Amino acid sequence: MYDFLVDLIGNEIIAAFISAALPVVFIVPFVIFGVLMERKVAGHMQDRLGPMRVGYHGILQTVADFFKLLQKEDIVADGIDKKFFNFAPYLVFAGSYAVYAALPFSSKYIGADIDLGIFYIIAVSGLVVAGILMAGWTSNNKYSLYGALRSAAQIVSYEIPTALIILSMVMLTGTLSLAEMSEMQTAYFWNWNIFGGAEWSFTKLLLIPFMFAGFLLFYISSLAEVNRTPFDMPEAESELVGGYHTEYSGIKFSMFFLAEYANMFAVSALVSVLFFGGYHSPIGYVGNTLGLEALIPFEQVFWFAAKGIFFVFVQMWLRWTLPRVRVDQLMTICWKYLIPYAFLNLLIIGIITLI
Amino acid sequence: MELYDLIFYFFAIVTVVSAFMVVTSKNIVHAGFNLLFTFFGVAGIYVLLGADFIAVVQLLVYVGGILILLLFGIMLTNKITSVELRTGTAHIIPAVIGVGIFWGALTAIVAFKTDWVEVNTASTESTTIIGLGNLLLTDYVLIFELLGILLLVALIGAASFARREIEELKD
Amino acid sequence: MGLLDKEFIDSNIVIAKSEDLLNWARLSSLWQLSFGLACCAIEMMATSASHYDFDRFGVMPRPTPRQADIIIISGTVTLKMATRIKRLYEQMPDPKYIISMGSCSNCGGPYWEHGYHVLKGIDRVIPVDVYVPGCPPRPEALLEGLLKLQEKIRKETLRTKKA
Amino acid sequence: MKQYLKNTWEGIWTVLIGMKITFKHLFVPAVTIQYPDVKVPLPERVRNRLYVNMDDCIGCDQCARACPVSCIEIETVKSLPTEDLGKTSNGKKKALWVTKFNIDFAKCCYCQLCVFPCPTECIYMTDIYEFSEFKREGLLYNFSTLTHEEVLEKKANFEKFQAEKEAQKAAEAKAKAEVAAKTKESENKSDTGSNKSENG
Repeated sequence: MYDFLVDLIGNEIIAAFISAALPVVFIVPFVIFGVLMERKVAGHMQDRLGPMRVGYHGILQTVADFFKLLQKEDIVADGIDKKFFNFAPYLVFAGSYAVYAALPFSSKYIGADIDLGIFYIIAVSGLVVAGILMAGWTSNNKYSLYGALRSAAQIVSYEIPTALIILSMVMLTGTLSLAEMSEMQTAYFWNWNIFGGAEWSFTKLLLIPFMFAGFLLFYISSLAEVNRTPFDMPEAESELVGGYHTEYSGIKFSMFFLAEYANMFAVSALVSVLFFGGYHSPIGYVGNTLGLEALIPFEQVFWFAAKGIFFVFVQMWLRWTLPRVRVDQLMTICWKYLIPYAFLNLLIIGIITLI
Repeated sequence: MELYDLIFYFFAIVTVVSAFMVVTSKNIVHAGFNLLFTFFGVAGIYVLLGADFIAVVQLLVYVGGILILLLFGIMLTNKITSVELRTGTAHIIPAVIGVGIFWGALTAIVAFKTDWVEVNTASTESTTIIGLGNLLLTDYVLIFELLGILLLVALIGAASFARREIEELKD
Repeated sequence: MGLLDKEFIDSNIVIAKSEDLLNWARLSSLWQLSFGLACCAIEMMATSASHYDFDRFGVMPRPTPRQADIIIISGTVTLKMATRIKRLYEQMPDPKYIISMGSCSNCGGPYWEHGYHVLKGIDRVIPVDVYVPGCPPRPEALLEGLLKLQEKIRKETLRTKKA
Repeated sequence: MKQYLKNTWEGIWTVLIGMKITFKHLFVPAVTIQYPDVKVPLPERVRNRLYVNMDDCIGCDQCARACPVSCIEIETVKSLPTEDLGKTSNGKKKALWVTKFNIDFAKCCYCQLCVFPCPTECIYMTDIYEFSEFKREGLLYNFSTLTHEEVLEKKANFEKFQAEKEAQKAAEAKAKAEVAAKTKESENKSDTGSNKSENG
């Protein structure tokens, strides 16, 4: 994309800025859609309707929310560490935005085709932790601090099973680049990693149960990494008011909101790249049958977004199913269950890939 | 000015300014947060040097691990009651002298003693992990394994320190 | 003035003037401070629940006053609680609105004469926008109060906006 | 170890059961009553805003006395004997001008206690519940049918009547006193003290 823009514009700097700004074009509409979807899903799962009166069936609800948040007073309380308090939401957003640089939206568009793609994503999400800690500490509010510390502890702990599962996937595919990983799962859905990858052999059948286990482990720990229910300890409103964003109002709060939803899509996209074929269509392309090569990248973007949004939907589904876990349960799940299973999974997949 | 230079100067300024802030800041938490930007800037410079793996590890280990641990340490320390955490700088003059001598020696060696090798700015390899992996598992495998054992020992030691004795609980 | 003067008067176009847009945004996304006091709070919860569904109007409970737009004073305000309510109200960012729900918070309700411990109307502490009568009001009555408040916000202009 | 595996299995399985239930509910039609468009029919005996049918009110003040929060305020003025106020629907004769009949719905607690003692059944609960106000004064309802001028007139009339009555009384008393004085004088003359106690 960047090279294309350089050819088009002729100026490296402008082209770089434009290609860096491109994910915003995706994130903002996604967040507007995602928040509405969350409220609609929540509503219908509780036998109610969700937003109905702002636009047709409430489709403009999030737009209204956004404009309202813009108008709200920006409160910076007195005892607050102003410099970092103002900076923290942008750091959190920057962390989740940076992830989008490595996500392959289609075979033609990927922000930066880094060879270390997936490794880079894990590394960059560390910025989010730092931003959350910053927000919690500088708010000078005990609830914020509790939320931030919980969030940091949780994310740091759950990074381990995530990394282990990613490691086993890296062993299987032999690459760290997300684009390559997606390319390996091309064509039809039985070539997806969750069905044992593209090669037809005995190992493919052997791999399937462990791939499913890996998917479950990865999905659970990624839920915890983006602080979603049942792992939403950091925001636990019944005990911690609002967690690390208790003191934020108006546009700064909306940055946190944006970052949260951007993160949700990012991990869902990661799940789809690792296990569900990334941007590849499960049933073949319309562009191929019609003979229109140019259509394929757009179809790929559609499939990528659709898979991502499906997993975001599953996150919401889980949110309205499960109650919040306690802190000790959270740590038990991570250290006593997810990590041993992830290790075992890693070992078995390693052995299977060797034979 | 090329894009490359622009990015380099950006990261260089971020690194130097935030490192200076780390040293001079009287507020420990501020120093910790400024350290984040130093790490980030250094990682950026690694990327520009073509050492992508090192850069990512820098982010992963230092920002995601060590810095968080550091901040945890600060925030969970007992005597903290407010955001304003003060720390005194005790011996400024000896510190400046010591750092000055060290820095002078370092720059002198870098400037006069090092054999600089001229290479093209653009690195030919797209990634360094293949080479790194090969080296780690062939030439440096013994050191790699020893380091692993050392870390394991440290981990077990830490766990045994942190463990509460059951007898203590009974009292 | 003149060119667009009467252009948008009868139309249902949402975006007529920027002020209308801002008012529309404010009135259709009133985030509520999740805060209940007494028996009226039960009705307030019923309003949020499936049968009446506050969320249809874009009302979403927020745990922290920093992100809330309306505070529904639902129930008996004791003198002790009044100071807390004042504090919560002051922590909310502008523009903020108040619905006083039920007789107790309207004027002290059953305690207006002899209640030594009850605040005689929340409007002695904070400025109320809409009074919803009832003891406690039906969920529909609260919804109607909210609609009234929305009408009030719709008529606000930058010049006359209070607070 | 067995327990561990069992825990894992139960963890996954119970989550799946929960997810099944919530997924089913996605397709259950919503129970929501879309309030401003759809309204639930209220039960027959709902207790909402009070209404006073002033045609029937005899101003007996019983509702105000029954009210536990004293939110009803009634003031009455007696009518003149010459005035005919008509009868209530159940045949009671009205004798008082109700100059003030205020109900403060901000204070009212909708207990219906005022309804029972009413002898003419003129105060009763309606099914109107949507009457929120921007100002609290708006919740003070005045049911009296008389205008302010009329009220003043009635009061003046009554005072005038009262004054006339007083004057008449005074005149009578005076006349009586005169008569008594006269008789006293005559009795004093005739030295009979028996009438003294009667006049005193």
